[in-house]
Amino acid sequence: MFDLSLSKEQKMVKDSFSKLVKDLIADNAHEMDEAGEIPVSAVQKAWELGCSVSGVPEEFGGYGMEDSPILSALVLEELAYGDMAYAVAVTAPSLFITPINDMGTEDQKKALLPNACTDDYHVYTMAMCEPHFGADAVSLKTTAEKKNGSYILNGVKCFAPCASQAEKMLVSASLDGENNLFVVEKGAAGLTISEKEKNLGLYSLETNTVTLENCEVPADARIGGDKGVDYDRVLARSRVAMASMAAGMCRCSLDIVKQYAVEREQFGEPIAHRQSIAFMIAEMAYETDAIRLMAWQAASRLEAGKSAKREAYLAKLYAGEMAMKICDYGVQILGGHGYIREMNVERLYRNARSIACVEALSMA
Amino acid sequence: MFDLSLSKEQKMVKDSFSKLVKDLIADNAHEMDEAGEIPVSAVQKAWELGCSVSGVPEEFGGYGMEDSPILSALVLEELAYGDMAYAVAVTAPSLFITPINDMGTEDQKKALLPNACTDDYHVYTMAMCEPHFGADAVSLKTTAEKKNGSYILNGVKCFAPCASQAEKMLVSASLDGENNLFVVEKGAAGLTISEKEKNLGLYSLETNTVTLENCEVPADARIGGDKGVDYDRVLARSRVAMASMAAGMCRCSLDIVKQYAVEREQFGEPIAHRQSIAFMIAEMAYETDAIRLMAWQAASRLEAGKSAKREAYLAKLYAGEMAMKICDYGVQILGGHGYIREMNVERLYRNARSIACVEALSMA
Amino acid sequence: MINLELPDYLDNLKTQMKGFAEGLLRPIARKYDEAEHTYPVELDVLKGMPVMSRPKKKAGEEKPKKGAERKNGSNMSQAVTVESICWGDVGLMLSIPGAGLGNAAIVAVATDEQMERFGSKWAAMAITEPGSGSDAGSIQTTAVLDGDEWVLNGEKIFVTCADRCDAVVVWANVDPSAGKAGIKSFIVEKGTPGFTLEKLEHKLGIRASDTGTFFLKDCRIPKDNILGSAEVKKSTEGFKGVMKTFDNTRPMVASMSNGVAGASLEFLKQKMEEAGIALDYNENTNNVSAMQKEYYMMEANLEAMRLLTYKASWMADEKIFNNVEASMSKAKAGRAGTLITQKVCELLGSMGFTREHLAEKWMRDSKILDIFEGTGQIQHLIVARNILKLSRNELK
Amino acid sequence: MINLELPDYLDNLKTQMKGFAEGLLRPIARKYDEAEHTYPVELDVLKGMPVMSRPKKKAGEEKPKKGAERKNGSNMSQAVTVESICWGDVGLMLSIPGAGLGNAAIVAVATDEQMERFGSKWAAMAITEPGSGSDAGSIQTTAVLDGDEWVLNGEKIFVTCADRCDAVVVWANVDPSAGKAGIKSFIVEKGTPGFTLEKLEHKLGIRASDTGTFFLKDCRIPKDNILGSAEVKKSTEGFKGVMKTFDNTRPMVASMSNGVAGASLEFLKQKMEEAGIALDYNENTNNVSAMQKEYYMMEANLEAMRLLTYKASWMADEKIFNNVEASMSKAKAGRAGTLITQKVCELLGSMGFTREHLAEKWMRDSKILDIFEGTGQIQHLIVARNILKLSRNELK
Repeated sequence: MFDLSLSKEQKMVKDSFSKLVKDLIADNAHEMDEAGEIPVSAVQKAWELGCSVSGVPEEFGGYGMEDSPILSALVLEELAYGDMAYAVAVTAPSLFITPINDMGTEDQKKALLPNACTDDYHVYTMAMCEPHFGADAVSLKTTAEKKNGSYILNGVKCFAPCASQAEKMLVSASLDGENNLFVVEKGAAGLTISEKEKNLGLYSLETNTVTLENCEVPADARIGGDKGVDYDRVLARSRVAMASMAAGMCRCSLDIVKQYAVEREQFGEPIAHRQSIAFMIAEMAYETDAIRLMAWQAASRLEAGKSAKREAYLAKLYAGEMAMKICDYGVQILGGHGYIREMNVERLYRNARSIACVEALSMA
Repeated sequence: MFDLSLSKEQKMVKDSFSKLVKDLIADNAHEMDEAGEIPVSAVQKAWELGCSVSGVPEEFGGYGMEDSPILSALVLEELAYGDMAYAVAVTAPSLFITPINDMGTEDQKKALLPNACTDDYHVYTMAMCEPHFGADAVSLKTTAEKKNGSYILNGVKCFAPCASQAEKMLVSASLDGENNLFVVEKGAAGLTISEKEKNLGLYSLETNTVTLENCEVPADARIGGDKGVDYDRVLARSRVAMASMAAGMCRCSLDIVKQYAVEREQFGEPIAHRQSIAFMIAEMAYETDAIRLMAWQAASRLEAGKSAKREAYLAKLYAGEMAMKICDYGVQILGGHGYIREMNVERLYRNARSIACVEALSMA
Repeated sequence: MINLELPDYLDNLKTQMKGFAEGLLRPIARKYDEAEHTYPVELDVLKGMPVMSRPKKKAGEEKPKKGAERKNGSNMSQAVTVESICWGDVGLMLSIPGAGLGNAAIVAVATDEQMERFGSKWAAMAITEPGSGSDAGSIQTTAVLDGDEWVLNGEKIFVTCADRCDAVVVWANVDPSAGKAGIKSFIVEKGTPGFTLEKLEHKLGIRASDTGTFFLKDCRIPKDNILGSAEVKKSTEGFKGVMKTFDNTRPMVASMSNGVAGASLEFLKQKMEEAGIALDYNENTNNVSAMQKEYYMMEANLEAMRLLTYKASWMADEKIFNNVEASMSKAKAGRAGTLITQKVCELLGSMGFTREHLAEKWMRDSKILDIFEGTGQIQHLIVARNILKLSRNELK
Repeated sequence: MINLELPDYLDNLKTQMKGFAEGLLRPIARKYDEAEHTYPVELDVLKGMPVMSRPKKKAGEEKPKKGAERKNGSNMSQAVTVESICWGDVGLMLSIPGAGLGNAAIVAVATDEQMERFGSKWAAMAITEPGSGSDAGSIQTTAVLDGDEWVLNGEKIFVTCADRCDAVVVWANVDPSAGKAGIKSFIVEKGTPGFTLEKLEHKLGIRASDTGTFFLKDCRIPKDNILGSAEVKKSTEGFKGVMKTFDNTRPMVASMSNGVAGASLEFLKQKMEEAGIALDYNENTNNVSAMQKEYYMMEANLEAMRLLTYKASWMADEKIFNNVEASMSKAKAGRAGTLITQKVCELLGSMGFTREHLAEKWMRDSKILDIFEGTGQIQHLIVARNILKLSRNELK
């Protein structure tokens, strides 16, 4: 049936991440943002809750639970409610693990998953975005060329989360017009990783530009072997992740203004008594719901093994537009105070824009 | 200098049309709309104020005043403030007279203007729009082909104002990829004019579908002779007209809600005391100003003989979007009452959509 | 467990209702838009169609047969049904015999005896008065108990199905001194002396629907025709109870908007495809045509409208208090639906301004859905008061 | 006679100022965005630049030489100048020595003597307090006349140029019992005992600008440092007078927004053209690419913002009361400018999220322009009260 109630397990996982964020992140997100880094310990604590590995079979080092996009969506919303940069850093390994666990050959799973699914957090990631005008995840400029048994990768990637510390990363590239994912190892010849990129938001998250110049990878580096990956599904899972993080940010902005608007008095009354403010807050509330529901709808189809191409595409599109609008309202309602970086709405305003501008920062 | 003040003449003309509309149209627009026709006498009275002929030299039957797009913009706003259907009916002859007076050859002026510039209103018009999906005034499907001295016209036009009663009309057609205007006479062979079209709005205005099947017109039917017309200028003048009529409709909707909102009481107070209502009205006010100013800006350039391609294009685009928004607000503020056809906001809601959907219903 | 996919039986219901709407309603949509107020005889076949049936028990409460999965309740079925029918035509949907908003009110609060007496009647809803639109609490119509009868006096406007209905659920105040607390709803049957239909309104849209004005002059109805208790409580609980009707009807109006907007979008999509403009939900919107981007954004909004409506309906089925979500669904669907139908006309250009196609009609029809059963502004007010925990005096 | 074309001399002024902005400001825009609060020494050359000069006589009043056409006044020049400079960088514009909002206030109401004493000083504006943002009437800072000196006490936040200015125009109440009527503005020079800069704020944007908090503790200033009359009128005329400052500064803030939005759009246009996406203002927007349609719509909005700003400025030059139009220009420009800069980042995709380009910065900078000098909500309130003729108690 159509059901919006969480199962016991979903509730439990959601609550544990919610508590983690409350304890570790909520009060530190701004400092992390200013400092430009996330404490390793905070990442490790989330990792220990098994966010990226729970869906991996035990033989490959995971918990052997169901690979659940819905559960990931719940987790990502909770993490991003605390801070999106944190959510991306914590789940970056999902960008590597999920596609392999989902679409890799048995050999690839055996070879690649165990090292990524260890008790300690190690960085594994994906390089998907490209820096040029009109960049598009479905028409990649990065190319892969088959050459005596191996593949030669050429192209430039940007916004690759934590790439500089990654043991391995997946790189999306076009092979004879077909989009594929390839495993590239740290220090591979022809692989250059930039300094930390400077971005509009997500100050505490390291992202890097990844340059591939005739970077040669072996034949078995192509995920899914000769038939490649279901690229639409890869994008769909990453788009559900983006939408879920958007829902988390919007909920955070909403909670801040709800409190501020009833406490802040102007003209002798709380500003919440003014329809212009109150109606903005009402809109923030139902649009946040809408973003979440759209992410869940796409996740439901993925969970059922169906195509969610349309649903995930629309969910990310909607989330990209609405998250900006909602987080803009967040700053507007706080007025001058919202323009100050100490106030979390300020960070949300910058981070929210990433949903529309960037692709594949995490996987649901 | 940059100047927003009206000259004595501009003020005088504006006031006379404003008074005419107040006396003849304001209280009758709804009945005209329901009846589906405009009293000839009402059109004749406006005609006698010289709306379409003032800029035509006396030798051709006009008043010999300056051909002033700005003055036309002022007139069209006042007429549309009363009713857009009325504004179009009254100024339909401008669609014929203005391009000829502006860009016709001396012979064409001599031959065509005097009959159109008589003391009595006679219908002259233009057929510009086309009924197909993706129709575009700059990429016409209607074609003109040169054939031993004359031109053969083929194509279908729609929303031609008052075409069924027109003595003559200008038809836009593509000649070897160049957009041109051709004079087509009433009853020309190959010319078919439909019954009155049924439209979303402008119920009282007759518009017709005009079909041209191998309709042959003489060589001198091509406005501007061999060099043709400055088609961009034709479109620019018609777009200023559309934007000006939009400003008139928006001002009318604004005036209605201003009065209603302070008189209508709910929850023990006028609804104007609620920010959600009051802020909508504020927005209606400055967007109406914006539409007018953009029309005036384009008109100023046209008046100075400069190209207003960009300004007129943006003015119509903006007017098309904003007129719909403003007239939607008009209905919304009146609530259930705004949904009743007796209320003028209802008619404005329907008519406003024409600005974006239709081209060349009048000329500034 | 979270699952936002419609179960097969609801998918089938949707298909079935859409087929019915396409076969029966679409062909006559324009006819009755132009023949304003004329009763669509074609709808006779629908008499007693269970659009407005009594809610099932809470989904959970039905003991499922062994292994049988839980099913969604009647509100979800209604959301799917209403949307599909309004995809056909909302004016005609409002003209379906027995599917009046009054029926929804009866279904919501009637006793079994009243269900017995009125369940099969076509019941309209009369709340609004010349002086009270959004402010339902300020209605002036009175009901005075005289022996075994209520005596009603007042004027009611904007009554849907005014001409065709068999009975009208009339809101009246039994104790004006008690203010809102005195407001109750009564079932007044057509033909009752003193109950007269004054006029029918000419409207922007939903012209197939007969919206009218009623006068009640010393109109006497049986004592048992009151819906709910006659007792006037000190608190405004009673009034809140009456207002609760809206928690059922608002998601229904949202569903109507989903249906109209869906019809409009589908027409645009068809024209785009005929013109070779494909929709592959693939390329970045920065690299597609204006037409495609506008379409994608509108379809995303339709999904949002629909899911918010499903949420409110699902909560009702699960017996979760859905007052806020009901208003959220209507606030979003009412507004976004209107904007979608307007935008589609813009994108259709000349095809969007002619009555040769239905796009222009959908832009007129959809507008009422952001107005009746509480304007978008009222919905925002309800949502904001709830989430900000403000009284009606704090947030006016 | 109606003419909305800028006269050549204003066009030239625009070109000149844009050239200056391109040569001097753009190259250092990013540098001082990252070196937050550091004074841009490169701006020293601008000391005394007449951004904030005394308004000319009413355009009409200047006896024009025979045949010389009437010229626009100083407000129009300012609108053009401010937009062009902010096209370069708004944070740096706010850092131009002597171009503070306090200077605008001085220019607006100072006596000739005061112009003499303070005209050349860099004057910041201190209105907001922790407890009073939009509600300027509720400020708690007090000024008590003690002999030949005013004694000021209070706290001021969000003061632009707090660190760099020579003096601050401080709003204080000389008679709290009289409420708003007691509010006057005073010129407090840096270094005055009891006048301390408490801290500088880290902000979303305009980081080149040093926004700070001041404490005033028994701060004594000469009696003549009061702007306008010291008399407390029964009515709130006096306060209205102080508020009138905004009629000058609001169109100026609107101009800032026009500049930032213009810069953002121009960058997008350049990228589009490099990618071969032409803008010919010709085809129907239903037949262009999404990128083109979005661009056209944004450019149309920029024209609207600009023309509303010109209107308010022209009225000021013509000595026509422009209170409503000043708020209209800021309401529109502040909001639309923010939306444009956000949308441009969306359309730039990855180029819109990196600090390698300025688009992301413009999206941060523009946001303040819908907030300071009165939020968009306050502007709508002012406009609505005026056109609906409602008091502040009727429309709160």
